[in-house]
Amino acid sequence: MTELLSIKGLNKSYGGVKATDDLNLSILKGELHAIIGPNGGGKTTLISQLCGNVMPDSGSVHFSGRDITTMSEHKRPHLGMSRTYQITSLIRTMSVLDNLQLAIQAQAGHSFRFWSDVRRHQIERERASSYARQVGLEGQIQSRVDNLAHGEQRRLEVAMALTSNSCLLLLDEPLAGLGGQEAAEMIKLLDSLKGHKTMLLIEHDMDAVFSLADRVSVLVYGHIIATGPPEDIRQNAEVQQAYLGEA
Amino acid sequence: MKKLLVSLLGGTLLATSSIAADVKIGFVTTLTTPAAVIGKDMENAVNLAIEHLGGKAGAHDLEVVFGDDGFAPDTGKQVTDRLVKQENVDIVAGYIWSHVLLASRKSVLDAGKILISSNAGPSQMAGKLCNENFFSASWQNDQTPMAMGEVLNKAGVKSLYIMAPNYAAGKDMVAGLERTFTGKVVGKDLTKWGADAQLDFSAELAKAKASGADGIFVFYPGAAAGAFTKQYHQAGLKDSLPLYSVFSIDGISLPKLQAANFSGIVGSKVTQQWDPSLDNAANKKFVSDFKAKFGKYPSFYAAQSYDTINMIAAAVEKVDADMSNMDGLRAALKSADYASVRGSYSYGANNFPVQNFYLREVVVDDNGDWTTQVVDTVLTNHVDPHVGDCKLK
Amino acid sequence: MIVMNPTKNTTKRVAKVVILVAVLIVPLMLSTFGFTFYLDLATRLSILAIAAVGLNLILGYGGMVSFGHAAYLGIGAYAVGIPAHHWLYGGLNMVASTNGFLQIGLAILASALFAFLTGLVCLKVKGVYFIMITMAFAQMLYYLLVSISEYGGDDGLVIDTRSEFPLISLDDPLQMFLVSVLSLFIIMWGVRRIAKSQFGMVLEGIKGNEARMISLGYNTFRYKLVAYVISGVICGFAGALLGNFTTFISPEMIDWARSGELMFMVILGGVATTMGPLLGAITFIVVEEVLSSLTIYWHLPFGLMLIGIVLFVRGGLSSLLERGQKTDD
Amino acid sequence: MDTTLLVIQLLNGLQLGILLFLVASGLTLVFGILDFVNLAHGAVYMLGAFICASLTFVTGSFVWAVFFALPLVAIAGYLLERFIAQPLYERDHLDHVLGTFGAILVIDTLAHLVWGPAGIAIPLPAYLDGQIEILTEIVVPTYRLTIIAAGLSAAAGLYWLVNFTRLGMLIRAGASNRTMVSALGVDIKTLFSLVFALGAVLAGLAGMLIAPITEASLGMGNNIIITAFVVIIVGGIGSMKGAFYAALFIGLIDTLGRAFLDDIFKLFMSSAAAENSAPALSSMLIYILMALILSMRPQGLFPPKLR
Repeated sequence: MTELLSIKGLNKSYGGVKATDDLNLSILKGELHAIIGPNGGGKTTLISQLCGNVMPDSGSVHFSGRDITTMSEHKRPHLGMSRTYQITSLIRTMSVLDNLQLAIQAQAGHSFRFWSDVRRHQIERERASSYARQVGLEGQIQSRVDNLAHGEQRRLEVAMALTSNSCLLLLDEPLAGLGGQEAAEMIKLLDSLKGHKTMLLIEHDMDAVFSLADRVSVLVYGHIIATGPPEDIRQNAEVQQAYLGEA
Repeated sequence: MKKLLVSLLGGTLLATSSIAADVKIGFVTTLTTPAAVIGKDMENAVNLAIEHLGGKAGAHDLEVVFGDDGFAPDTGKQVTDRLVKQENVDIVAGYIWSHVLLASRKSVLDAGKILISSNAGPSQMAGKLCNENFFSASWQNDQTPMAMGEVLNKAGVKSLYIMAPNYAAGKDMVAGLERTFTGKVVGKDLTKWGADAQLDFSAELAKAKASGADGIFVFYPGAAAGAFTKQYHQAGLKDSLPLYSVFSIDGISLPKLQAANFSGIVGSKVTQQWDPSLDNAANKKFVSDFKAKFGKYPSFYAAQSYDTINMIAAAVEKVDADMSNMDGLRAALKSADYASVRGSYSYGANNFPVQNFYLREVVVDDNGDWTTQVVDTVLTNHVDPHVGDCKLK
Repeated sequence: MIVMNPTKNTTKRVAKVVILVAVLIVPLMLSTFGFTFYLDLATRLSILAIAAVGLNLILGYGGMVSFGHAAYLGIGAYAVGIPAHHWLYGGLNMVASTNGFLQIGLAILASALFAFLTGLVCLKVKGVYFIMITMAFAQMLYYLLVSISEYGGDDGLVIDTRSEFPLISLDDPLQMFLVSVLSLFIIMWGVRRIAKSQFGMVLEGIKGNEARMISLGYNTFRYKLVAYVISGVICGFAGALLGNFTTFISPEMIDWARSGELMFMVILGGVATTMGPLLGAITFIVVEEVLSSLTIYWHLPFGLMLIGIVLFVRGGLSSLLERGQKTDD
Repeated sequence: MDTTLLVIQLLNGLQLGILLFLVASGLTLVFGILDFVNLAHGAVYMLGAFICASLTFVTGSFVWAVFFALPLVAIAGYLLERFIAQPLYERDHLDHVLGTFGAILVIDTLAHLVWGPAGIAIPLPAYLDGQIEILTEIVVPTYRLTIIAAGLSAAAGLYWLVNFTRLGMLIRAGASNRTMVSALGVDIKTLFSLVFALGAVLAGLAGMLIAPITEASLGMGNNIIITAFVVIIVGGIGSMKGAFYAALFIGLIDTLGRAFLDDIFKLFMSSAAAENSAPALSSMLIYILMALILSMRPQGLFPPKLR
């Protein structure tokens, strides 16, 4: 398998605190790579640097062989990477369909079209609906995001990441705050995407991680202490210590 | 909503068109913002004049409609438009501020009506922009400081520091002073003016003091006068940097300065074309009735407003309230044939008064109230310097 | 989604049409009966409503609260006044003209340029910082104009001749009114189209969640900048009309208090709605006119009214008309 | 430019800066903790000046007047909070702006009705009214130094209150995390009212201190509120430290600009041109400064760490 995302010697510190400490990681095309680690381990900071929201102090990030270390955030989705947020980040005042349509349009060149009624663009409306169907929101397409249940919002997050035809999805705790039934649906959804997309999954739910991931990396204090198939990680003494220490 | 709109509009129509008089005078002044203190004085004087006239010019009813310019040129123009178009007044008068008058003049003159300034006297309107339908009941901005320039020359002031607000009249005042003052101007500050005028003059006063000038000349009308004189007093400049001012220490600011007991002001000198102590019958009646009614000395703003109404009344009487007789009206106004509180005067080619200017001193009257008193006549039958630019004959 | 009872919905649609028609017809009726002053009032109202519509594009739809939009009114007005001044008094032959097309072109160009340049700086900051920096730029322009004594400085400039167009004469109050009110209707319609377009949707998205729009791949800065320039141009055009209407311009026009008034019109009427800016302008100007003609203390009831509307009418006056109207099809 | 003048101007700048700080600190408290944009803050400043002026004539002493006026201003602040701010906390900033603008109009007009349009001059007791020679040849009005001293002690008191008292602890906690404070079982409503009243007292005090110089006048609050906003923006919203440094900085820049800009201009342009452009540029200075600072530091000089 080829390398899709390559992170080398990444560093980021806030004040004296190193959030990312000489981090090296390589994501292979087509795999679902999970990152686990104790709270405050620097997982979200890592995602932020990958998607360009935060610039690293040093090190490099390559995507499909291209150096994207300092590329602006809004340019990266066009290369084929998209993200979801740990805390749901949607346009709450707009409908499900509008959210999806915005996500679709983001990929389709510029949006400097000032005149025709965008909500009558049948082709895009139809495409947006199809993504809603894919995550089981077909009954809610006209609802404002405000009015959705939490689980539905989480699924919309994922759907918006899907619209982009991205090859890489950065998923920041998609299961956060979901109850049993909702979590199961999300896991099913992620499972169905396996093989079609490369996914970098940050997740606390160990059962989900170990059932979904092809490989797992453990991030402690901004540093990857172990990478490997799930069963190896489960056995790893260092990892257990890190977790037990935290608990 | 439409109903509301219509009823609101209807409401104003009713409210404004209920009284009918033979001659309607629009009077624009400042009734809000701190400068309203001047506008109030003028309004009082206008009402007093109407009362003295018994509400009539000869046999004809007079009515005055006041408009508030909010101390801003565009608001002033708006209210002028309303007076001309909606209230349909016959004559528009008033105007404290030069920039408000300049903004509003076209609205009145284009409508072919008479415009009378009760205070503002910008140089443009005495020169290039003079108009046969425009009359001043006050003075041209340059004149009073010109008189002060003469006073300074006589007093042997060799170097002078100047402070004035940065607007039309402020610049005219400075220019006027520089016309006659023969000494050296060692420093000049034009400070921010308008609704959020600068009132802390510490930086400027420090500069003035450091300049080592023989004296300081200021023009701060209205509320700013109180602030300025107080800071001047607190900075202890009374002896090192004597104060010479125009339009600043007057009937408006004196009661306040007296209440706060800024005794440093007593004895300071100002120039003016009018004074409460001027000895003529009209003035005596005006000053005593004004004092009786409003409990204070009238300011020069009040005196000029009182004159404005009397001047209009005399003209209206002459044309027998035929307001379409413009030639007659203009001739009557130009004759200045009425009992002015400043004594008799005449009009120059540009319809600005040709009149005397006096040196006055701040004194304490018999009742212990602070007022001013004439000590000298500085200029006699003085013609303003811009008349040459005026095309009128 | 709130589903409205269809008859009620129709009533509200009718109400909107009635308001639009009334804005056109009532002043005409009043002027025929000799109350020409109300025609002027309606002209001023229409012009300020245009500016409010322009501001609403960024404030309402884009969530960019500009506290300096009176600057564009000033730019537009000076773009009429300065050429007219030089035409009359000589100098600066390049712009000296009374040609209306040239003057309005100048107004649009200058506004666009000012919006573009200040936008480059302002749009880097957010929230209250944005509010204040837009005000700062307007204040700078204010003091700049104060210092140019050629154009009257603080005292302002009287525009002796209005813009000249073939066939129409702005000196005629009736034509001035018709030009203003028709411009208003066209611009309201145009902004409505923009708001519903793909660009408008992006703007709405940026208002709702800019971080998300960036991570979706939108260069939000560029969209905001374009909206900011369009908004400035609309206000600049309104300024050109205002200059022609008042025939007097002064730096006072771009004082922060004036920018505030524009903002209040939009908020009062209801942000991000088609009718909001117009309703706000109507309320503001009619109430101001009525109250100020009754008492010099009119700020008291006016202030109480503002407070009352904020406290008790959420979403501005147009919420009374638009609630439940905003639907996807 | 001689040193005497420079020292005097520096003192004047310091005095303006301290007054700005008193106004801005209340503004930034209310803004930072309550997330409330209070345009009417300037109206409280004006109220302070007028109440103090009236009380000066009642009590016969400016100092006693300040003493009695402060609680009255606190009450005014409380009423403002209770009837206008409180119902609007949950709304967005635009509603705050509109509501408090309405409040300005109401308060200004009421002041016009109560005190008239004239404005009131406040006499100072003799021991404040004179001059002090602070260095040889450098004489300044005593009262200006009094303002600086009073303002600095108010700032110090505020520093103590915020950093070393339980109320201050809650205020700081409230600034960073509102839900946490209410989780602590603190009555957040009362805390907010207190903060608002405190802000009002600071603004009112500033109004009282300036009144003997410029007199209490209508609209005086509207002049300072914009500058105070510039201060808190430059300093970083919610930051007390930022407000303090920015206030002094802006006070100095504004004063020195007015004092020396035309002399500087005269070095390289005609004196007529300098006289014309210097006042304009000195008025523009603080806005240019703000734009520059914001374009480099979009959160101001001292952005608070947490929100």
